[in-house]
Amino acid sequence: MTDRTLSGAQAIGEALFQAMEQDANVIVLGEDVSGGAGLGEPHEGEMGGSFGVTRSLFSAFGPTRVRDTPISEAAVAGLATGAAAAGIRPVADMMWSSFTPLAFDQIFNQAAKMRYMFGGQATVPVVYRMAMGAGLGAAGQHSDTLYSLYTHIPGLKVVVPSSPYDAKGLLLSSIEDDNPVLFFEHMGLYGQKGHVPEEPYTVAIGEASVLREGSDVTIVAISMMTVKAIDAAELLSADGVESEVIDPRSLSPLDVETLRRSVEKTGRLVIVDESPPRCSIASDIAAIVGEEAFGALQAPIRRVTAPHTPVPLSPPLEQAYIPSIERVLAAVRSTLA
Amino acid sequence: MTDRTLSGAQAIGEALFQAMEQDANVIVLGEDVSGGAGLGEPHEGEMGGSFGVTRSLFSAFGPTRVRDTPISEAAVAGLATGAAAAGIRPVADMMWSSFTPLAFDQIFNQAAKMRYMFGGQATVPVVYRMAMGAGLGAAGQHSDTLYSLYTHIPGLKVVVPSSPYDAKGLLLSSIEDDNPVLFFEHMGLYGQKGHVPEEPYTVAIGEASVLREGSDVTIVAISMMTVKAIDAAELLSADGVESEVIDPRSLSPLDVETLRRSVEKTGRLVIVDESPPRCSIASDIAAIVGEEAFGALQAPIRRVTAPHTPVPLSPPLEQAYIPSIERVLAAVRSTLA
Amino acid sequence: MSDLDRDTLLALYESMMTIRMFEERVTREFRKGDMPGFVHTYIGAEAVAVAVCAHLNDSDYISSTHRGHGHCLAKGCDPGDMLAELYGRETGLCKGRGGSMHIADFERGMLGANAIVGGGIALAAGGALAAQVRGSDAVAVTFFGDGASNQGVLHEVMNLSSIWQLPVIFVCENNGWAESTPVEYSTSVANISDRAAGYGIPGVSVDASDVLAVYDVAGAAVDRARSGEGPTLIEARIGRMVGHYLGDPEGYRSKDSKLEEQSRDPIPPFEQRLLADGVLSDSSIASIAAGIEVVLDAGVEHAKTSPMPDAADVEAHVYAPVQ
Amino acid sequence: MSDLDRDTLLALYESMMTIRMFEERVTREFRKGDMPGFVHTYIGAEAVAVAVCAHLNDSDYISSTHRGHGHCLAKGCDPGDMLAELYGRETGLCKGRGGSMHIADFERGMLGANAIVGGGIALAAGGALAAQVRGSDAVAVTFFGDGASNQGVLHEVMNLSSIWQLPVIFVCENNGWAESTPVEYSTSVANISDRAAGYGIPGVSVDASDVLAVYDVAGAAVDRARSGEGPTLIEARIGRMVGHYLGDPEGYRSKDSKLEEQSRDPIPPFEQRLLADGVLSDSSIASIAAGIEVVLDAGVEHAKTSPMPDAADVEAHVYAPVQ
Ligand SMILES: Cc1ncc(C[n+]2csc(CCOP(=O)(O)OP(=O)(O)O)c2C)c(N)n1
Ligand SMILES: Cc1ncc(C[n+]2csc(CCOP(=O)(O)OP(=O)(O)O)c2C)c(N)n1
Ligand SMILES: [Mg+2]
Ligand SMILES: [Mg+2]
Repeated sequence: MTDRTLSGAQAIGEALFQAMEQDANVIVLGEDVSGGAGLGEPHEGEMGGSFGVTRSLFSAFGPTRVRDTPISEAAVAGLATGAAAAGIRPVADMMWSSFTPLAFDQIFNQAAKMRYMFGGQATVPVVYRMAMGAGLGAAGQHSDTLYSLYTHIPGLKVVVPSSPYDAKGLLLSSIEDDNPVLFFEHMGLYGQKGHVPEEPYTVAIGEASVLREGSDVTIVAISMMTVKAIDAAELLSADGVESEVIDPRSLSPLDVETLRRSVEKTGRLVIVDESPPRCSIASDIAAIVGEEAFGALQAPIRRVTAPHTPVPLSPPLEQAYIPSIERVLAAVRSTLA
Repeated sequence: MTDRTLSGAQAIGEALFQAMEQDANVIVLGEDVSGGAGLGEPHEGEMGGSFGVTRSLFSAFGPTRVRDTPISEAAVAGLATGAAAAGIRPVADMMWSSFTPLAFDQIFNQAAKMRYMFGGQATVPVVYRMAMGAGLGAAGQHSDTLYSLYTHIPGLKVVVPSSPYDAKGLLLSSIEDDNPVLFFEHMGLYGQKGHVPEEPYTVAIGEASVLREGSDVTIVAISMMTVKAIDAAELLSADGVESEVIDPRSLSPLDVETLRRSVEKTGRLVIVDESPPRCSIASDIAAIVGEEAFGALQAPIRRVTAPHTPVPLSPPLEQAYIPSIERVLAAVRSTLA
Repeated sequence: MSDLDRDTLLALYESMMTIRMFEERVTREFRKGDMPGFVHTYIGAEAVAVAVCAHLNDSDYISSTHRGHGHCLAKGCDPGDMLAELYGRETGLCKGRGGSMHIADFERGMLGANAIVGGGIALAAGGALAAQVRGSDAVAVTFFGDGASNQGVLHEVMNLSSIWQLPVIFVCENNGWAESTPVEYSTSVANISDRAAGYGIPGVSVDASDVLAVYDVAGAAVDRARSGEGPTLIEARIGRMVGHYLGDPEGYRSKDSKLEEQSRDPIPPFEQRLLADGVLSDSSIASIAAGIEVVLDAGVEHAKTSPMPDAADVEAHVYAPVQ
Repeated sequence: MSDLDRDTLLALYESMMTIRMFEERVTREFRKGDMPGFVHTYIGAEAVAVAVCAHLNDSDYISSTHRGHGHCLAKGCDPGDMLAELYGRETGLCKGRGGSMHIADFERGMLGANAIVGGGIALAAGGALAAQVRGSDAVAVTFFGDGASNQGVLHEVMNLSSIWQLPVIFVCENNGWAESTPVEYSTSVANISDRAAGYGIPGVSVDASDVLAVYDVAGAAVDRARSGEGPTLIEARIGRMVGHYLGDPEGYRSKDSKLEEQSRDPIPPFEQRLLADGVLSDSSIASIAAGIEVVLDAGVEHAKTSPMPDAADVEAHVYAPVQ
């Protein structure tokens, strides 16, 4: 039991399956979420979305609750939003986060604002799931992270799991949540293996996870940058530098308290984030912690981010785009200099 | 001559007129930019966009170069982008920045990325003009600032003038610029009066303007928040506190040098920004200056922003939404405490 | 021609008059200067909201536009709570957060006015999707303008609603204008309803100066939707009797063309007909109007004496609480 | 049937063969594992790009899709520079920054492949707008799939192009599938070309296993556009002979249905016809293939021996310099 291992993709698929079992109001819709499902019959070889995550759903829950859609991101997000406002719990598969700009009005002007503008009467329990991130050579129009954009927007929650365990628990929380949630699944998460209990469980949105304790420097890493942060921490440990590695797990809301407390202890902060730097979550955390833990800071807060560029195709450029362990090490060392 | 005074709306209209006179490749398109222009005949009582800015253009330049459009933001932005890539210089009137989410794919995935993805072959000299900001009671779906979102996006330039003089000069620079420029016109700018030379001139994108010199604290204010910052500075001066007030004028690129130098002098920074706080330009400037001028900082950097909410209608709430002089004063005082 | 009973006819008339008088009152009050925001009145379009919503009940959904007062009233929203909303009061339908362009009443299935042109279309179809998933017989109606008909989302939602046979009715209120832009210029097809063919759904244009004609067309569409036969596109043709918004100088149209549009007022012919048929009399007309006036007086009084929201609450209502 | 001269026929044939052999070579090379990214081949669709682009010159614009190699080659892009791009090399058409899904060649009016489904539609119409503003007789073509036809932006751009009479041709490559989703499921109309009526423009469906049929239809549309008569929507029907992308397990369709689609290969019937008409002979076929093979060999060699971009240049080419 305790060593039951799933991939990130399987963990997410299991969360969807269990959420649909528990609550008949949960539906899944999106391009190719089954694949050919529209033809009506459950069938072998379902596509199950771009990464096979939703493969088991159509056969189990049928065409009313598992819906392939045309390529119409605005309609998919918009119908999901409206259906949520009308009382069901849609999980919209947006495929890649880079495609959400086509649905941006529905998410930004409608889903996010509805509750506030209507004085609290609207409840909009919709989840937009999406793959994200560089590393597959998918280049400019597929590889964006975009969680920083959504974190800017009041009314949305933004969740960025970095392990199969968290992915399952956070997705179940997201589906239960009465607010619109953007659920970001990094490429690197799908193949990652980890312990995942079989029974349904939740991981609270808004609680950071301390992946490694340390007293010399705090490294906050977003989504799969946690892997680089942990690797860097091990290398630094060999040099006698003990890093505290924190995964915020959700960016909106952000667990400021855990971050602040850690930096008050370590006096140093490095943030590792795969998005471009400007108005990013890296900047945001730096600003917040820089303000709240000002007195404790012994060195400038360093941000290790992607460059201010779209994502390039060519492998050496793509590798230069993604924050590297070397850059994390250099940043940590600069705070200790 | 030197005391020729125009409103912000007039200054912007004059820039458009002069750009169109100078370069036959400049065209203007958008909903109601003339108003009824589609009917073919120049006519009295042109609408000239939501704020009359483009009123003089249709009669002077005719229907080929001044085009009313259907309500189709994606098409308007997308055609402008494609036309720019094909060598002309469109100025697309997006009306209010809150409507640009409908065109977000065209701006984010196409215009911004085109040059990079295509290895430098594309040149995309398009300007997207838009009104923004709270204060008119236009509420949730009209009043967003959104410049922070666009600043996050590599490949775009983001310009936020705060005076008629700058508005004219920056718009002429934006139209001459070979990159996609988001040009944000705050509600409060349209009615503001100021000195504007008649002849065409440019104000360089990427150069901040020091509106007031001072040695005790630096106040960076975005767009019309400059007015609050100046007013606060005057009040503080009466108390013997001398503020340096800086208007970055463009957010992407950002004139980091001017900000850094000022904070190295004053040791204190307050940022005033009408957008919600998370992943905002306020956070971004705080992160950058916090890193670059770490040694000089004598107090935590304070951000005075809108709350993390959509824009409310009700006047007392809308007033609570917009950063107030009182909040600026409190923030400055907290840095001096 | 509809063969309607007296009560239904009277209800239609009274509902149209309520909207007209509400909007005239709002126009007057707005001019006094203490109503915040932008206001677009529904004057001239009354027949559409009234005739369509006559076929709906509280379980049915509608989504609306920036010109949403008529839809609210026809769907049963309380005029006083609406007025309080327009004045930005804590007692308003949306606690003063939304105002005229973002007014909503979820208890009546009114999913909101929408200040984004075309913004409500997908939301209503989402309501229809929820109904279909739940297996209920609720339907959804989305109202939108001729201008909105050129938004891409309409295309996407009509296609999706068609392939899923969603119980949704697309009601395009074609008043000939989008702000200052005439529909003949903006729209590449003679009848907006002709676009329905591209989605395999019925499309029909109706002269909405005739409330009973709209009633019939809407009834058929609602019946279709309720019985699982899928969407319909209705183009309701109206004259834009007033400016785009309160305060519009209307420099873009001639007095003559405005007069022509005003001549398409749906109320006088209906009133004449009901008088001729003995459903109304001069005195019942007067008493209906007087009754509405009482409601409006009380509503304005309620609105103006209600408290403003507390500035300290600016951050309330952004998120639903976690259970 | 077109009454084409020998040279034109041969050019069409050679162009189709170039695309086919290019894609087969890419398929083989991709399987070796050193080509980065996602690749979607144009196999089976050759007749469309070739027959349409035969009417275009370098001043004309096209915008393309994620499945863009055929459009590039038909528009005259150099196969070696394309291969270098696919391999992410500094010598590639886009200096290795774009790869297969974002390949472009502005010198040939090729405004880019587009990894956003529907992303190129507005861009091409923008090219047409630029041509109209300049008063040139250039035209623009946007290629997109059946899947893309349900994107809202198509609706907006068809409407706008119609009211402005832009010189743009909408070419929908209907291969029956969007990834694993069949067009019969996703699309609410029997013929995608039927949607043209909603925009007041001509719409025509053509069997694109017949290159000459496409040639005629495209010629008429290009002539219309060039002479200022505005847009046309062409639906080109093709079979999807291969998987959606290289590596697609295709679990969603049966072997039989795939075989049926493969039987709609446009090349064999054209080849047969040219053989029968004496335009081609067995030996000329062989020598054309050999000539293409030489080009591809050289191209692959060029690509694989070209340098990768320097990682230090990751930040180059984001912004055009300020003059
Ligand atoms: C997305 C968006 N674009 C533009 C506007 C500005 N705007 C408000 S109403 C309007 C005209 C709408 O025309 P129509 O849909 O015909 O409705 P009508 O006002 O005629 O009832 C416009 C352009 C907006 N609110 N939202
Ligand atoms: C906006 C967007 N949505 C989804 C995708 C994922 N995707 C890539 S190709 C494709 C199918 C496209 O189908 P179609 O337009 O018919 O072109 P085809 O592949 O059949 O040539 C999808 C859904 C994408 N790239 N962009
Ligand atoms: Mg209208
Ligand atoms: Mg296809």
